[in-house]
Amino acid sequence: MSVLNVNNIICRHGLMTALRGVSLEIHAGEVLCVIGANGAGKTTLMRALAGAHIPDAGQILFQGRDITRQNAHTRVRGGIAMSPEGRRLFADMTVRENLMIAGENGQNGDWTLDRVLTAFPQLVPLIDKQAGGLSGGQRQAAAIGRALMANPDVLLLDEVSLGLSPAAVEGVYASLAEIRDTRVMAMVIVEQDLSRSLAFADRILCMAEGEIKLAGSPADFTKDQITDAYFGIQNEAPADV
Amino acid sequence: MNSPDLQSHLVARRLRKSYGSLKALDDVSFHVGKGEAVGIVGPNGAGKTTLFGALAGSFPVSGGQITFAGDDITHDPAETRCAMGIARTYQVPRPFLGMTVFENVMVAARAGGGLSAAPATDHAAKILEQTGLFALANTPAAALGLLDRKRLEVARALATSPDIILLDEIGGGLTEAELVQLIALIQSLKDNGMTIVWIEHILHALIKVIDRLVCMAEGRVLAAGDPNAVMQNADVRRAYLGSTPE
Amino acid sequence: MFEQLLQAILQGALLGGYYAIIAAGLSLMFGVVRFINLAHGDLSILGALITLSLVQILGLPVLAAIAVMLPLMAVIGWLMHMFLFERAMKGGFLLPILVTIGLGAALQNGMFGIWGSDTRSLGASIGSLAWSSWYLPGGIILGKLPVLIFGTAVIVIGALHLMLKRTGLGRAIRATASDPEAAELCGVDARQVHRAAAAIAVGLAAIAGVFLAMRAQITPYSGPAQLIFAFEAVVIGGIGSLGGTLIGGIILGLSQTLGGLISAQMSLLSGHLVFLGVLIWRICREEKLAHGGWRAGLKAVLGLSSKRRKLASGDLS
Amino acid sequence: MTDYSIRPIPQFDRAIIAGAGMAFVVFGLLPMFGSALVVDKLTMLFIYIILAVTWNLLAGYAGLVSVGHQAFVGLGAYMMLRMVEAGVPPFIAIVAGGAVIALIAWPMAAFVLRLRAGEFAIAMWVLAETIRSLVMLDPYIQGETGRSLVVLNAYDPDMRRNTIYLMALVLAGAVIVISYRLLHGRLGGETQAIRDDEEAAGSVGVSTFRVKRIIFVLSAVGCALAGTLWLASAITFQPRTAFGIQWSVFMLFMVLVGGLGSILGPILGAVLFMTLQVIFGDFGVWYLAGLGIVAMLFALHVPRGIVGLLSEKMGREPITMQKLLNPKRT
Repeated sequence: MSVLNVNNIICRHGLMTALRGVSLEIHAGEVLCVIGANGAGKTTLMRALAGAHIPDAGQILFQGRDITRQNAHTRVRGGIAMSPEGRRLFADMTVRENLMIAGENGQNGDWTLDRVLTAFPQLVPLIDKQAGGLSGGQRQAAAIGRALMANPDVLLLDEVSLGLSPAAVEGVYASLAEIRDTRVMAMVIVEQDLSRSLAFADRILCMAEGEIKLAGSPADFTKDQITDAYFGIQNEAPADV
Repeated sequence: MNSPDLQSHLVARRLRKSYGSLKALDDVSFHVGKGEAVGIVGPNGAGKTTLFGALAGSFPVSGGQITFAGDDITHDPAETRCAMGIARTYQVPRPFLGMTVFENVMVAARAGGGLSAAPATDHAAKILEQTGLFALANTPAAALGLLDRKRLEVARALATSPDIILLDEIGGGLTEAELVQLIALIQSLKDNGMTIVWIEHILHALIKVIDRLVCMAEGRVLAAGDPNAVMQNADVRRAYLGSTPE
Repeated sequence: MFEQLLQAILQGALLGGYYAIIAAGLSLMFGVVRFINLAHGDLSILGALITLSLVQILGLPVLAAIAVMLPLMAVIGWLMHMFLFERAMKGGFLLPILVTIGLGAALQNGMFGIWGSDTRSLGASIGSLAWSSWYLPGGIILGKLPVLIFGTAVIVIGALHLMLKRTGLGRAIRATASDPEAAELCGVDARQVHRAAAAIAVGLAAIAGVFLAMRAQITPYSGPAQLIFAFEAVVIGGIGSLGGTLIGGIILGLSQTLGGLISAQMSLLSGHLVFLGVLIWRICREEKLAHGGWRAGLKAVLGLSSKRRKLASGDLS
Repeated sequence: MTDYSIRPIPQFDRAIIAGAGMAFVVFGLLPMFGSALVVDKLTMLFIYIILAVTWNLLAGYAGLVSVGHQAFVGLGAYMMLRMVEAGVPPFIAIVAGGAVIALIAWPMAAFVLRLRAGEFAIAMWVLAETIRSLVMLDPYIQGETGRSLVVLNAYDPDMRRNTIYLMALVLAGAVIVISYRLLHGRLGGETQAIRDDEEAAGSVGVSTFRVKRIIFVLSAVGCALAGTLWLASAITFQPRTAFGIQWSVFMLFMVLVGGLGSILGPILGAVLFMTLQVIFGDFGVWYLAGLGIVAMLFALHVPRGIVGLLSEKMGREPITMQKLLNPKRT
């Protein structure tokens, strides 16, 4: 059953078109990884799903209802939560407060402060520290935890491993794997680490220049197909890189 | 082509810039020789645009030193650096929206180029011609499309008669034909002796013009040198693609 | 002499409580909504005049009048934000200033039209509180009203602080202040939070207005002066912290009463001078950081930069 | 290479400029047949024009909204008073009292121009209050009471009225012409560049602080001249009126309603303001409250004012500073 349907959305940033007619379907409980080079439109797609960027055309259906023009906070209350690019924690508030805000304003469910701390044990000693002072990995854990606190049906995670040390990436993905394996919420993950995406996702989506170039199960593609789609090279002479 | 005989023109030593606890620039050293063309690549949030801001004087740095043609310019404001010959473009174009294209370029020619009215008009007209904006000279900048705004960024920077031009992602969003024109323009600037530093995601465009490539990630320089060698560098591939797929 | 000084210090500190209340509203709007409301002082006077009318015309007890007036003013704040400020904020930084100064002019003259030019005071309606004092050893006289006002200020600011720290609304307000979009992504309706902040800010202004009317005479044109005091307290104390606002208010109160020891005219002036001093110091410090040293910074402030410009030699042909 | 030239001033604009020139001459001859009342009202109109044009220079072109420029109105008047007391002939003091304000505004700019938008606006207001308090410390001013320019009573009333009228006319004309010329030159482009995007302006070589300072000082002098002229026609100097916030409200009203950031706007705004004052002035405070509401409505709904509406009708703005390039294919 598909929980989220995106039909041919177009998003512009002022004069620049960031998404040129993107359609996709997300099934309940599945993990979808979005990959692609800088400027491919991944973040805009995530923001459009979360309601932070209202599309200029097209339609978004959530559990069959049209939410295209719904604003972000209403979507959070309806069951779509995002950990945005750059984490965007509230720097002068404590980790606990960061988590509580989403808990107070999101859906009710079994993701509570305790459960988030069980899933991300690295946050336990930091719970009353200011979010501004955390390291990259801690921030990411807090940001994902914050999104989980809203008890979403669809969890959107932008740039999961960007800027993290390998150890921190391992930690975050270990926690995410547990959530994935419960198969309760759908996850859409923007991930720069290609092999990580291929290993973690049920499906991958490769974007370039505001369009989906490749979509399907990781097993369906060769490494070259993915790398080419990644750099937006289509049947051109191979790049020098 | 990090040839030692090239006189280093613009040099940044151990630049640091923090926003709160975020280190946008973490000990970045960078140099470009006179007449050289250097490309900068790196993932989002690598600090490329911050480096440009620091070099052009858009904000004070938290530490480090910048010299231009031997002068310490670390604490000079943007306008002084512009008058000395450093011009920049913005990644998201920032035209003066209340003015026409011609007026935008005129301001740069007069203020940054130090020209008086008549020569500035000639200079501005020439640059409008060169950047393909002449037909739009009297159009209000607010009415321009993205592509023309990017052209205007370049035109305005050129109007200040710079020694060195810092180009920030001017190729993004262009069609292949437009990209070819852009590459030709930048190549001609280089042929005329202008020093070029170019941030660009479109690698195949970049590689046609540059002598040297710098790759940044997380506010640091990962690798610098021959473009092909840099792109083969394991750190660089990891920063771009994560670990490469097996 | 020493007694007089001590007396002035006490009075100044107590006066600071009043400034802190009106400044807290301005600071809240500035910190959360990033909006400077130039009609803040006039709204404070409006609150006072409404209370006055409720007491003197309808014969309500003062506390009851305040209880009626406060929700009314909060609703006015909410509606003003909804219909005026939200629109103004979309138009860049010019429009809020233009709109709120226009609003201020409309309020001042409108209040004059309704209530007339007479100076008014609540002093007569609060019985002995207006003039009775405690006599402390050492000849120190402590007015009961200033103590009450200061106490209320501490309670109001403390309550506001607790609200911001401990309640869901408070967390939503702080989150919105720090990053409105991230707050939206956590399910917070940033627009409603802004409206709530405006309502609280106007409520605070109104409380301050009532206190002003209790301890002094007011006219429909008293608002601008209150705005200036509030702004001074906010800048002296540092924007964005309630504790700072209280301290800023106290410093302003102290400078005014201490200045008042010299002459009546020096009272307001010394407050302004302390404010300007803080501002100049802040600017110089910023320039020092930007230019790498006090000397270079000061030169930059004064426009004496000694660097000679070279004209670019590169030309393209 | 395409040949080009700078496009000449359009016919319609030339007609307006010629009309303004003729109006100037007619106004110059008016004292010979106009009644004392008309002369007084027009003197006030010219003062308002000076205020509106200078405030527009600051807010409309440089993007600096000050609600404290009454500081300079009051200071101009005060300077004139002091100069006359020191023996300077009053009609000379009208100009000198205004000009000398540049010496105060120049160092002041060093600090206030470093403040951000809203802070600049209120800090200017605090400065105005501070300066008023300082002026009131001068024993000659006698605190709130103020002082009158009694020397002027020595002159024949008609001669006095007409001289002040002509000076106001000439100064208003000068303020208009100077700001027009200035904005047409290099400074105009630089000022607008700063208003549109200060950082980008710096990056193309505009000395942002220097330009803002020049505009700030000019606007201060303009307001000070309005202050001296106002004192000369009103005779009495009261600190509370001379440094009153109402000057800012008036300037704001005229510029907003006429058209912020246009050449004609403030002049049209001043004429409209004067007209409203003559018609509705008797309604007192309700009239003033109405001004505030109208200013608010214009700011929200007609941000480009009457000139904006005119431009929409005509398809272009009358009397712009726009420089247009005229391509002639060869």
